[in-house]
Amino acid sequence: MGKLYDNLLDDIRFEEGLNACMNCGVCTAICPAAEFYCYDPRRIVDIVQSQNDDEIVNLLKSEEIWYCGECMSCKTRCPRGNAPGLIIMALRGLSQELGYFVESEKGRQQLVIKRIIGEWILNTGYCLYLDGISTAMHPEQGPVWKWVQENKAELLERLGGNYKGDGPGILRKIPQEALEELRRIFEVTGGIGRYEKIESFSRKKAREMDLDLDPEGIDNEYIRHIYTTNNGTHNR
Amino acid sequence: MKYDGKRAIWSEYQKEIADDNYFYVRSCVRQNFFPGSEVTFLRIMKQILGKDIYEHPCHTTCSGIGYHGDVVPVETTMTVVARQFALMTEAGYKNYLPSCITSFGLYTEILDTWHHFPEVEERVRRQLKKATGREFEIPSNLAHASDVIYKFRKEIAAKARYKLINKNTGAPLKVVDHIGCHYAKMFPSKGVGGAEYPYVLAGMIEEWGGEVVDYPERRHCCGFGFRQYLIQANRGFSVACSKEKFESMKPFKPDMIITNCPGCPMFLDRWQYVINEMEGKRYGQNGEGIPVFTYEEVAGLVLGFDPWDLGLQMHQTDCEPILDKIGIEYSPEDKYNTGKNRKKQEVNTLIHA
Amino acid sequence: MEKFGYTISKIRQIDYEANDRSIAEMIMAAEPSFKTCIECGCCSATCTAAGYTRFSLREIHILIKRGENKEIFKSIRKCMLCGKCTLVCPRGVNTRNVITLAKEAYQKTERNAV
Amino acid sequence: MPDLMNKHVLVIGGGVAGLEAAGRLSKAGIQVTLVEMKEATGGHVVDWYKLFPDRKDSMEVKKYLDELVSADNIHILTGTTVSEFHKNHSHFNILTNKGKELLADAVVVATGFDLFNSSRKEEYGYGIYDNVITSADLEKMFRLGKITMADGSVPKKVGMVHCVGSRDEKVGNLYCSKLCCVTAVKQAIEIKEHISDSKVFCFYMDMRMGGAHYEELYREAQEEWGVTFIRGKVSEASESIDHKIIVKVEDTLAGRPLKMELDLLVLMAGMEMSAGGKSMAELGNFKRGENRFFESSDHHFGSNTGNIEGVFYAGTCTAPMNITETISHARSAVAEVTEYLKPKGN
Repeated sequence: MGKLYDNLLDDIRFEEGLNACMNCGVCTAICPAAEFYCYDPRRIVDIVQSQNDDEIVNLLKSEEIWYCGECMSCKTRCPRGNAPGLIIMALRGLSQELGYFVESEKGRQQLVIKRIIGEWILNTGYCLYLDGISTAMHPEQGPVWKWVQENKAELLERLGGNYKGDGPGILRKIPQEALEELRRIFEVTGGIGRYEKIESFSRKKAREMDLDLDPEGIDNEYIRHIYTTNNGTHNR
Repeated sequence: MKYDGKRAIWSEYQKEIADDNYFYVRSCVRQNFFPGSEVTFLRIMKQILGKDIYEHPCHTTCSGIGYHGDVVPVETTMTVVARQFALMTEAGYKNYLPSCITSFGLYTEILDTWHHFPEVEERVRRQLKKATGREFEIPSNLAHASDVIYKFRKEIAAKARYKLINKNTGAPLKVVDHIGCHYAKMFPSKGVGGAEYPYVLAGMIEEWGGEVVDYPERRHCCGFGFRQYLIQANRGFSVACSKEKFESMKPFKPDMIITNCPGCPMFLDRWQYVINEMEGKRYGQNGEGIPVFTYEEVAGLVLGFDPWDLGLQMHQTDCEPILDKIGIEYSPEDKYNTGKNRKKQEVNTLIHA
Repeated sequence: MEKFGYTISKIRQIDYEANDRSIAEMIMAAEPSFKTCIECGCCSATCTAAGYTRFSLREIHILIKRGENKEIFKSIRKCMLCGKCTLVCPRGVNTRNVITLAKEAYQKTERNAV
Repeated sequence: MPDLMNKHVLVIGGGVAGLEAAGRLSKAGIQVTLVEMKEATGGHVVDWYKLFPDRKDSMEVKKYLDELVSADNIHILTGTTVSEFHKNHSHFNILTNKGKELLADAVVVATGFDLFNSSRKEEYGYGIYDNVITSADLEKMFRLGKITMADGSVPKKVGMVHCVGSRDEKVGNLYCSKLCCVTAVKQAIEIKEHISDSKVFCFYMDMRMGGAHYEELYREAQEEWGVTFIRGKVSEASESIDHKIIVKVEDTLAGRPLKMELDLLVLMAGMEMSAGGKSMAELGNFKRGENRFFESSDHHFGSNTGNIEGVFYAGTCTAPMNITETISHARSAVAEVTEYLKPKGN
């Protein structure tokens, strides 16, 4: 048994998600990612269950572990009760812990998710936060969203929200004590550690790629690069 | 298609849904993109149904999008969830009611994990105590907000002002239901009607006068896929998934789409605009688009709430064609009237694009 | 693309209805043993070309039958027609001839394209 | 064998195993009572049209069995089930649903199997989509000589889904039903015989052709009938607006998902412990194994005996079997019974 396989076994989702796969392909048949990406969850499960560390390292560095959309359609159907989606989540976690994620175009994108969603969670208490969802970053949100952004305070009041207000309600200001509790939970349970790993491995990679990762936040060369780059080989 | 076959399956998936005293937990996506829906939900619960429903000001995100974006570790998310349970326990509630499907799926998954691995639950309890000093009890009932609307669909129908019926022809509207993936795909027994033929929205449609339209890609994900939408470089996948659904439902000529997941209606709404922009392709009758609604919005509409109180002005794909079809009264001038900003505004929706 | 920064992904499922299987039918008629392949992989295992490049005779059998012609034309060049595959096949499939026929079909397609 | 003439054996179940056992017991001079819950004997075999691998008409098997049980020392009680079952020392007291009391020296349990209820594989839409049928439904069409879709038209593209209710934790059946692969191949050929310009596809996980002449039949299906075999478990079926069935499967040997539109989808329903067997297990405290079939005392040399002395198992109440195996198993049960009934100490 390989060492990396042992690492995966530490992940509770791995234990829940893998029981002797028989390669029937029911997961790939229903997988939205397999429809549009060069992706085959069946093959990934088969590689993982081989327990071969070299092959697992290749996976951790690969593009393919980042194609899954975690819809979990695979779990509904597997005749052996496996959840390839959970196995993918365990692989992604390990890839970030060990720094392999920066070796793939899709993996490098984790820094954007950390810097946007990850920071919103800690700083606002929300996974998504209105002020940051710009039409520049999200042109597909369209003209109506542009209008929403321009009139957000009045609109939320008109609809009965509590934008940045005290007490309960929509998009209320989450009290500082609550945010501090959230941060302590992240410290105690390894959330902050994960964030730091994503940062430090990415910083190293940015230097290697000769892309600027300053200033902090998302307005820099490396972030713009990983947010928009698609080499076009993912669905061929 | 044989309706009785579905009925037989529905009867096998009856989940327990608490009938009062709920601890309500908000959805990040809903609050940002469909604030009117959560407001409407609470209005229905309190004013129409007279239920006790409590929202704790200190509750936060469940961290679900971070978890499924793979930047937040499972241990962290489990402990964030434990904190939400602690707030519920402290407030004296036992019936946990999330507004979000990602959250609902996450709570279901975590409770299942704790059930099978009690040592994990013990560890999370220690972590929560250490980080916040809080303790929690496991909810005695976990239901998604759409489950509750489903449960009271008949009461809503009894008080309805409109039906999902074409007022000119008297024919029921053809309604496509789209269920959030994490509602029942992971744990079919936790969803009304199970994973393959969910009944949670179909039950509402039927009760409120509409006709449920089944189509081949009904079960397909909208394409959000967390990182697949969050990163611009991946969005080609995201839009392709929704497009596949539109193409598949097209021959059935649906009048509208109803959803129970916070994000799906936003994507199904916006991607129609993008597909038109990119490929000049429009869906729906006369190319007007297929209006996409949350179940709260549809409940509000049949109850006769003002469409602009529901927040339908935030849709990119116009909802007016269906309002006209049902015969719902509304003021076109008021659409973009925000109260303070009373000047008439022009905003390019799908029809005008 | 300019406005949004991406294009709508194309589906990569095997679309059985859309695919042209006339080459498969031609090969089955000219080399009936082709029909009896059970995808055991003996041919790929013994294949010299497979030892050096990403080339799978077993997969080619399937791809021909599904009408994935572009894929086939890309890879059959790698076959050197040594015929070891035919020696080891438990069903007696003349894989060498299958590839020869596929190559002929390819040349015909090329000529028609010109 | 005069010493067996006073012995009485109860056979529970009038399918292939039960009839074969009853007939062989009677030949050994034993008094036999056979109870069958249905109004007619024959079991599942009469629901099938032609049998694999030699395409014998199932009625010939029925005829053979009927002749076998025509002797005077066999009493067949149809429409009869066991409602009480007690063992007292070396004999059994049985009460039937019709109030008849029976006394037996030994019991042969031949309660057979039930076909898996295919509507439980919800994602295949049996009972919902008009053109999804089971292997059993298809046999009925063969008997009538006409294969049709729900609207009466002739299907030109037919898919056969292997392993429906077998090898599937989702429905609680971990085992292989063993006969569905060869049934699919047999039925694929028959479809081609009926509709020569049709295309037939078998969606399989593994082709388990372990029986005399099975592999040859598989090869015939490929070589002579042009049946297409696609290795992958069908993930879901759905219905298009014109009532075609759309299946999603991974063509695992090509390593890519595949989508296909079919006129008719046939589900190869697996075998499960029968409801009758389950109720007998409760009445008689018969032990059952993890697949819910009766547990034999030994896999190799005790497949006809279980945990109750004097009770013998015959046929598919212990595991999926084909007709050849069922008949052999019933005969070996009879050998066990006669051995058991022989006066001891001689």
